[in-house]
Amino acid sequence: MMIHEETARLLTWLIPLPPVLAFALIVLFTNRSKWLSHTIGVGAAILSFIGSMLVTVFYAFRVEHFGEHPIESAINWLPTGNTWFRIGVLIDPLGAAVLFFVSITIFMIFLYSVGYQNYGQPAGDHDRAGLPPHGATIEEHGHKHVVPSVEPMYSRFFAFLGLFAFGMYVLVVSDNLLTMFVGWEIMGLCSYLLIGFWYGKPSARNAAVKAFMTTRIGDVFMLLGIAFLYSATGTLTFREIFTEETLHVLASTPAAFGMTASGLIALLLFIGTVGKSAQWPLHVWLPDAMEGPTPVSAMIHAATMVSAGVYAVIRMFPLLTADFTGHGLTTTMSIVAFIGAFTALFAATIAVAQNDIKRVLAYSTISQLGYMIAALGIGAYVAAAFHLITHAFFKALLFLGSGSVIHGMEHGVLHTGNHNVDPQDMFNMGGLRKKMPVTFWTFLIGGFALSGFPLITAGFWSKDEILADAFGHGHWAVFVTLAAAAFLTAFYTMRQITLTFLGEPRTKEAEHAQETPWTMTTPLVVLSVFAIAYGWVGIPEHFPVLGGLVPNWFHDFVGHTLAEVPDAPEFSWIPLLTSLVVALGGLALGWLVYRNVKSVSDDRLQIPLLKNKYYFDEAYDFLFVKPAYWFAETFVYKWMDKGLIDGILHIFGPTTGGIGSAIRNYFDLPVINRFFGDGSADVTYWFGGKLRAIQTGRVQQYLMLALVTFIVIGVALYFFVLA
Amino acid sequence: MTGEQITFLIVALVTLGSGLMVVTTRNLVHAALWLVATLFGVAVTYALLHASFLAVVQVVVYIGAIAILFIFAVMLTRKDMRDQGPQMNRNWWFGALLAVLTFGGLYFLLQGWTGLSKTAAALPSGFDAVGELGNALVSPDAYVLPFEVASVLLVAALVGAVYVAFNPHSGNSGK
Amino acid sequence: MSQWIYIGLFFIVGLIIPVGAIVMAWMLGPKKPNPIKLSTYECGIETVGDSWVQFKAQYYIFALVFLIFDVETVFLFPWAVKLGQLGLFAVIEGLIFILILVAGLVYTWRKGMLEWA
Amino acid sequence: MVPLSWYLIFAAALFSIGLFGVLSRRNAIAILLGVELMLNSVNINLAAFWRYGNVMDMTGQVFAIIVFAVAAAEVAVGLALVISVYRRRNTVVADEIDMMKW
Amino acid sequence: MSFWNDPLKVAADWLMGILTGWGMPEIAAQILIGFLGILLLISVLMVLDIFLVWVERKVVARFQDRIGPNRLGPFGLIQPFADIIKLMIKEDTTPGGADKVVYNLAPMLSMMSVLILWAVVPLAPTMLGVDLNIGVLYIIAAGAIGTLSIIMAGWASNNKFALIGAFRQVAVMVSFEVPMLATLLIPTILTGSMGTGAIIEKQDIWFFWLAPLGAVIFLIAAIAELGRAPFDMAEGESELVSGYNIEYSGMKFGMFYAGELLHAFTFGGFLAIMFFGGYRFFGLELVSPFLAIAVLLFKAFIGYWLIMWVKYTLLRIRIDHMLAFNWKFLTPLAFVLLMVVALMNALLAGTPTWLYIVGMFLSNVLVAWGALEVARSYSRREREKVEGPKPVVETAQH
Repeated sequence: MMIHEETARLLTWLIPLPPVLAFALIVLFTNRSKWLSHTIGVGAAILSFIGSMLVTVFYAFRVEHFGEHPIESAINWLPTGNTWFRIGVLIDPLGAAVLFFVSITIFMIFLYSVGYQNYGQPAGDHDRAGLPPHGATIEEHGHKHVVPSVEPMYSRFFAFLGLFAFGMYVLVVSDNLLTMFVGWEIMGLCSYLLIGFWYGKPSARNAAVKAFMTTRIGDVFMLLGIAFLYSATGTLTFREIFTEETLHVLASTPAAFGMTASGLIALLLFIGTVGKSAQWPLHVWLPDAMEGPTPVSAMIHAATMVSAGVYAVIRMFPLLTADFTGHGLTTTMSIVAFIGAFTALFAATIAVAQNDIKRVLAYSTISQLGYMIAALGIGAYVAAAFHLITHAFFKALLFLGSGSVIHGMEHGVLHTGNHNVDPQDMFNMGGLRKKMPVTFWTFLIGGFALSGFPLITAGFWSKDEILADAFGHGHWAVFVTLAAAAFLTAFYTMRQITLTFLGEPRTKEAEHAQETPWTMTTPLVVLSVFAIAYGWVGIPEHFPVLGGLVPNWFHDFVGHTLAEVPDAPEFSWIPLLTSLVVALGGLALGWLVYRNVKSVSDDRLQIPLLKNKYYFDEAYDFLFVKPAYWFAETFVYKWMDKGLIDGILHIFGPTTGGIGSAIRNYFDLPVINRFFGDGSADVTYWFGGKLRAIQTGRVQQYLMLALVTFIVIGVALYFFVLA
Repeated sequence: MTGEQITFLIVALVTLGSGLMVVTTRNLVHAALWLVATLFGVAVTYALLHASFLAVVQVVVYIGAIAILFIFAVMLTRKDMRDQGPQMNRNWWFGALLAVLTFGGLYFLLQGWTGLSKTAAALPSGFDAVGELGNALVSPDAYVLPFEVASVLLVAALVGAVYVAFNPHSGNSGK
Repeated sequence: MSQWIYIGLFFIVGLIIPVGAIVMAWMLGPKKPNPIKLSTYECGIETVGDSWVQFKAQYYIFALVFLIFDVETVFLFPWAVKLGQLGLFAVIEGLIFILILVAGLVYTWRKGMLEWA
Repeated sequence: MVPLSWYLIFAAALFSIGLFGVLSRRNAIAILLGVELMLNSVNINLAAFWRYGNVMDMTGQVFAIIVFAVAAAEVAVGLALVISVYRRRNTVVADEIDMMKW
Repeated sequence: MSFWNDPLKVAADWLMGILTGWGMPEIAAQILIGFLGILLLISVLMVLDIFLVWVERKVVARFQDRIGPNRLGPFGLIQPFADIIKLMIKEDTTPGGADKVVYNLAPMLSMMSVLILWAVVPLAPTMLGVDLNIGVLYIIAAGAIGTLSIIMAGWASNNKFALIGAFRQVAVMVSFEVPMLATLLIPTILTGSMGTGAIIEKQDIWFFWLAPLGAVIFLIAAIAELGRAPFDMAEGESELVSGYNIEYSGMKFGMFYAGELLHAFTFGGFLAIMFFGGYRFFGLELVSPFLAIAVLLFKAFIGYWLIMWVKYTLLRIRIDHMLAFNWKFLTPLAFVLLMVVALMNALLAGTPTWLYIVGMFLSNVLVAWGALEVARSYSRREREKVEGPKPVVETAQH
């Protein structure tokens, strides 16, 4: 069966709509009814899912030459002078592949949330909106016991998820940078809302602000990039930018820092990705984002949203490589490759020393995203897209699995009543494979896929392709770094599995852990199928034995997004062996080291440097946060007593007086003493005193300041630029 | 000087005069009424520009609704804000300076612009401005999105304003 | 333009006639003011306090809702004028527009803001 | 015929008057009155450019109407805020409304 | 072209000849003629207004089983002139503490807001003051000035009752303006123009048959807009003495009073124009403009009669009920009706005329019936909340 082209086009427009309608409906009308809210939410997710499946599986994957004839449709949106700014939808092979996994994972998140937020359980004894549920006491057969309680803001959660899904779909289906950026920002907002979902917890609040502010840095640059691109080409539509002439013009226009215009634009856009995909040095927000409702928001932040960052770079790949001649990476590409490879290794080393089951996964995500970025940096377009998708599947699986583990552990915590036991600390677990068999097996599959367990898991094929690409094109540094990262990945994954599931329970809580309901396990099973099977669509053609059994469909399909299909890297034994060795070696080493570990003190990898994430938070605190506070308090604080304008007046007054007294003192006191001694100190002090507070809290003075600035800049521009 | 020019000058002067009264008069209700006069002057300006629809809408929206809203708001927040005490803040002279500078700047910019001497072409006969406006508002090739978004904006304003002004948790509600 | 001249004349004449009547009455009537006559009329009871009573915020809410709907109709009139020629699509656009605003009204209603009390 | 420049200068003057009101009045409601003047001056410009440009192109009028909507929204929310602040703090003097200070 | 076919044009041409003959520029002459014409129209209106005072008094007397004015002249016809004289020679007072300028301006604006309405009233096919293509909105704009005048009067009087009365009146007026705007959109949709002249031209079938519910809503909203009973809470005698005009006396009060009467009559006229074909009456209007005017005035008088009938029949409604009725019933209903009319109009376009009429009429009736059902079940629930459920079984046993 195949649907008609027109239908596909219409469906593409409709895909993002159900979640946003669900958001509106829940917020406006069904806030009170939990059942209605999740029915609407999940129903919307199903609708979008069906739409996406129709568009991808029943159209995009079956059409001949889909790369040349993608699903395109656009309408006029904003008048800009004489022309129109058009917005529209575009599903090309890349978009189809991404839409495929996005719709599946989003559907799974919705389903999983029903169970995770304890639908059907009684309301908690002391639960308050803004705090995680603490459990409810119920009486059954005459004796009381504690069971998990339902989330107090259940409906709100589904509303946010709906908005989030809308943002993601908009990002995927949009045909131009601006609407993509809109979706991007909607997701930024939702991630803020979801991380801070339990706003009663200070840590969650701080994490939300941190995530928002950090990604904002990237987004500002991204917006600059978009503006630059628009001013350079006059369009933001992908298919118009990626024509040969436009790219050629961009590639031959020199811009700043020895880069071409295309390079600079790509770099600016890439900085947005650095923020969104949590790449070094803007990676700090992602681990903290684990403060959100455990697995679901973690999954959003780790499997779907951060993928958007990588997706953006993949989208912009033609721009990134516009001035790439085939030998010798351009400046931008080297930067991308360096940041990616560095992040991959760097995050992997941190992950090794984390005890929180979610934080390990968070760093692992950063590391894997670094993989993809590095792959893009060396021009491995298809490999990056492939890894993006396989990673999304298995990382979603792992996060949901970890959520399931935590949920099971919370069960144990409620049972024993000892709330000092952290249900997320892996050292409190152990032996869970018997308590939670489904979770165990699916987690194992996910973990093996992450480690790149040879042949059967999806992760192996995608990782291998990146390594092969890096090797094949002679990017040795990248190759070695990524191989080392892969080794560490396998190691910490096995560490995690061993600590969590194998061995014997280390605490009473772990003994009383319980398997989670079907709404939570079903997504795990579904995703684990993809975590294995999705690898088979991308087996390289010349792979020994297996190669050619199944055609390398993925490479063929996604490759056609670009004007010229990139060549698959030639087969070579060295990267294959490397990936075999690192994956199996890492797994084995992890198991050997941790099978006997009984407590934290036995773990020799608790190195303070790694434990504290290379002190990045502290460094940022020292470098940025403290100065900002200092600036605010010292620079900005008391000046405002008097008001800004009064402040200026007060500068004039004392200045006049100061000049007078300075002249007097100039004759009275030794020049040297006055000038070099007290003078410098006094000037600083006086200046500081006067500039203490620019912030009055009074709108009018702000406006005046803004106007003064505006006038000054306007006059300056007029005379120096126009005239 | 033609009759239209004389009319324009009179209207402009009256409008600007009432505008000045809006920003200087001490009594806030008077200020609101002067605002009505100013806005009426602007409506007449629209009429001079042959923008009939805008002229009437100006009266309907501004005089019929916004001015009323202002007067209501003044009444509601009346208790401490009698006519005593200065009506200008301490930096009013700076504000005046900035306003004059802004006007000077705009004037200066206008001076250097060549499109000024342009005169308006006569309206085509049978030209139906309202109909054209309707076309522009609902045609997919024109402003249908702003049109729909405007309703969203209005609803947002309604919800926001109702919530802010009448949040039962915020202090005493009304009388 | 010419239309507006006549509208302007209507305004002028419409103002002249009442002004004339009032001025005439002012000229014809006696003028013997005294403090009692000029005092505020409250059914003969001494006035307590001044005329500034604290008003209910409700007045503001009604004016607010009115303002929003007023502006809405401003958008709807051009739509209504062209409706006959534009076909079903334009009708549906307008219906969406109205429905969104009615949703606002429903919100206000549900929040209990339309109660006088 | 009135030249275009008259309208533009008229609008600029009205804008500056409104600006003065916004910057100088103490009463928050009076500030909003000033904002209204500024918005109106913008609308005069839009209408004038519509008239003196291509009359068939309704962009100027459409934008003017949207400015009406924006002005309505601004007044509604602005005054609601003023009333809300007045209820909590018993003041409508802009200088005294400085809760947002650092 | 004879005087009887197009009197205005004949008169204007005649005057034009004279004035230009005196050496007056043509444009100035035109404006002067316009001025004179408007002055004539408004003077006639003022006389009509005086006559309306008599009508009102006579009618209310009949409703209350009295005779009404009967001493001065035949049927007391001279009585209103005596009233005028009384108002003229009353002392003109301005209460102390009042805001003099605003206080005196308010009644003038009130009267003006009514008079300028007649600029867009088409009296006859050839006699339309100003054929504005935005006539419908112009009516609303004039109403806005009236609203403003009331708030000015209430505020400037420096009287608590006046201020409260004005506030209530304005709240009611602005509230009911929403359904009124919505129903005014209906003739606009049906005509495809906002011009009052075009609306009448289009009414080969009275719009009443196409949107009967619209006409009813318009009438209700108009009554409330006028502040007449049963929506006259603002001037509830027992609480607010007389509402916003409590401090007014003499001619200034007369302005408010006469303004209200003329306003009511004008809205009767607009009801006729919007829904009952204006000056049209089976081709009678084409015979002579004077007949057309007579038809219009007759229809306006019927509208005015309806308004009076409602006023003197129904009890005053409490202000909270009034506003609740508007916001929770009339406004949603008006918008639903608007949507239904817009939709039906589009769907039935191109069908035979009889089907179109029947479809429109039935859809209106359906909406009205649905609304009444909703209102009924709601009021039943309210009643049960107060009285408890009805003892159905007991009544059956009797």
